[in-house]
Amino acid sequence: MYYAVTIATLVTMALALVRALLGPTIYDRLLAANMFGTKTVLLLSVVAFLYGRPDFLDLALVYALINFIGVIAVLEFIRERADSSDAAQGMDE
Amino acid sequence: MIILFGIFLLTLLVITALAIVRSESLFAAVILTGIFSLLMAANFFLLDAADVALTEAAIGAGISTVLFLGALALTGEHERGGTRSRLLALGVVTITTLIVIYATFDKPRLGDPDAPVQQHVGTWYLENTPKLIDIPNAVTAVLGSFRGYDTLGEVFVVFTAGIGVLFLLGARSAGRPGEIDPANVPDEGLRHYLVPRVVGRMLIPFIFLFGLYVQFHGDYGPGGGFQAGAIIAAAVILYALLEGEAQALRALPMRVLKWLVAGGALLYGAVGVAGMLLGGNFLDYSVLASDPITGQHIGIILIELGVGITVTGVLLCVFHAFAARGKA
Amino acid sequence: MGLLGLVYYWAFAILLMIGFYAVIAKPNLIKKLIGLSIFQAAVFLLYITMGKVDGGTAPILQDGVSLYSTPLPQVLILTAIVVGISTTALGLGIVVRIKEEYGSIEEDEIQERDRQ
Amino acid sequence: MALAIDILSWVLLSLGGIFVFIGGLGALRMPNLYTRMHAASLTDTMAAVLIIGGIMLQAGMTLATIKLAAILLFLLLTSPTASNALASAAILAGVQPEEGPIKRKVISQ
Repeated sequence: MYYAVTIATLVTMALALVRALLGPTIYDRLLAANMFGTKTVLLLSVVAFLYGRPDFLDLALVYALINFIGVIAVLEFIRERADSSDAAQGMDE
Repeated sequence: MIILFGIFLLTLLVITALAIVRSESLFAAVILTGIFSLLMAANFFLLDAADVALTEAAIGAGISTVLFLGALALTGEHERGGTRSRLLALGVVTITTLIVIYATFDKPRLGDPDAPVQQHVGTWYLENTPKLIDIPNAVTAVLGSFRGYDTLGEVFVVFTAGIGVLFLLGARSAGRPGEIDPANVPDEGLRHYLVPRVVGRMLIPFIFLFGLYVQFHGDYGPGGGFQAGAIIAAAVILYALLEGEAQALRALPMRVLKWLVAGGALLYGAVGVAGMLLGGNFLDYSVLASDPITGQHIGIILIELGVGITVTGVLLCVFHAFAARGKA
Repeated sequence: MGLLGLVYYWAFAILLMIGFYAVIAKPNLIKKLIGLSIFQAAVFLLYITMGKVDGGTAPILQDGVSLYSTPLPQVLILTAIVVGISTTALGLGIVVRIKEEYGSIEEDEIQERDRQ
Repeated sequence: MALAIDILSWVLLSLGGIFVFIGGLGALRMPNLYTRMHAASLTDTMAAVLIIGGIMLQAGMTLATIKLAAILLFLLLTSPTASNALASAAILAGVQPEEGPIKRKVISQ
C-alpha cells in the first residue's frame, strides 16, 4: 500500500513539474514548486516507513517547517520591486 | 522497486536541469532550482544518505532561494538571451557526455557490495565507531572525530567565504552595511501581510527549537552542526523577511554576527589545542575526559557546536550583506 | 540489475554536462553560477550513488541491522553542500560588484567595455 | 482490532493517494493561476491529513507518531500560508483574477 501512495505522489510530482515548465507566469511555477514541497514531505514520510527507519522523519519535518520561506521570500521580493517602481509591473515573461 | 522510483526521480531531475538552463527569465530559473533541490534531497534519501538529504533540505528550502533572489534584486532578473558559439559548446558537451557514459561501463553497478568504496576505510569506520566513539550515527563520528581535520578545513572555507562576501559588499557603499540606523527605516518587511506574519511569527520558535534538536541530536540521528546552522539561519531570515531587515538587525546586530562567524571557528580550533595541551594530538578528543569515550563525546558535541555557530553566522552575514547593498 | 545499476551514473554524466553547458555557453554571469551549482549537484549525486550498498541502510547504527551504506562519501558531501552554498554566495557577491562597476552582467558586454 | 486498524489505515492511505493525484491533475488542467491555486492548495491539505493519518495508524503509539503529528500540524499551518503569500505576490504583481465564465486560453510563453 505504501508503494501505491508513493507512486501516486511521484506521478503528481511529474504533473507539478509539467506545470512548472509550462508556466506561463512566474507564479504558476512558484505554485508548482510549492506543491512539489508538500509532495516531498509526504513522499519522505512514506518512504521512511517503507525503509523501516521511522527515525528519519526529521527530514520531512524540516521541509514541513521551512519550505514556505521560499514563497515568503518571493512575496518580499515582489513587494520591494513594486515599492521601488511604483508603476504596476504587469506580468512576468 | 525502490530503484525504479529513484530512476523516475532522476528523470525529473534531468528535465528540471534542462529547463533551468533553457529558461530566459532568471527569476524562473531560481524557482526551478528550488524544485531541483527538492528532487535532489529525495534522491539522497532513497540512496540511504539521510544526513546528506537533511543538509540539502536545510540549505535548499529557503536559504539558497533567498540568496539568489537577493542577488537578482541587485542585478536584474532577465537574461539578455543569445548564446555565443552555441554549436561549438553543444558539440563539446555532447562528446564529453558520451565519453563519461562510456566510462561508466567500467564502474561497479549501483549497490555492488564488492565495489572498492565498500572495501577499505568505510568498513573500518563502521566497525570502529561503536568501539572507539560509541555513538550510533557513524556519519557524525567520521565527520567529528575520525576526519576532524577535514571538517576543520571545511569550516575555515565557509568562514573565508563569509569574510569574502563581507569584503566585497561591505566596501564603498554609502551606508555601511549592518550599520544602518534602524530608526530611519520606517516601513519594510511584510508587516501588512497579516497571514504570513502571524503564522510565521508563531513558527519561528519551533524552527529554533528544531534547529537545536538537530544540533544536539546529531550523535543519535541525522543531524549535526551544518544542518542546524542552516535551519537556525533560516529562522532568523524568516524573521527578517516578515518584520524587516532593521528589526532583525536590532535583535541580532551585525557586530554579534561577526563574533559568531569567528567564534565558531575559534571554538573548533580551541578544542583541538585543548587536546594538545592535555597531552594528546591536535583534535584528539579522547584526552578531554578521564574516560576516552566520554572525551570523544565531549569533543564531538563541542566541535559540532562550533560548526553550527559559524554556519549560522556566515549565512546570516551574507544575507544581510546582500539586503543592505540593495538599500544603500 | 545489469544496466539498470548504471542509470544513476548516466544521470550524473548528463547533469554534469548540462551544468557545464550553462557555464561555457551562457553569457549571463548568474546563469553561469546556476550552471555551476547544477555541476556541483551532479558530483554530489555521483559520490552518494557510489556509497549505496544493496540491502543496506543509512549508516546510523541500530540493533539488528548489520549492513550499512558506507558513511565516508556522505561525510564529504554533507560538508560540501554547505561549502557550496557559501562559495556560491561569494560568487554572487562578485557578480553584484561587477554589475555595479560595469552596469551589466552579460559576459560579452563586460569584455566590450574592457576593450575600450 | 488490529485488522480493523489496518483496513482503516489502508482506506485513508488510498484516499490520500487519490486526493494527491486529483490535486496534481487540477494544477495541470485548470485554466488560470487562481483556479490552479485553488485546486492545488485544497487537495494538498486534505491529502496530507489522510496520508499522514494513515501512516500514524500503522505506526501505533511510538515516537514516530508524535513526529508525524508534528509534521501534520506544521504542514497544516505552512501550506495555506504559502498559498496566501503566493496569491498576495501574484495580485501585487498585477495578475488579475478573471471574472465570468472562463475561456481556455492558448498557453503562450
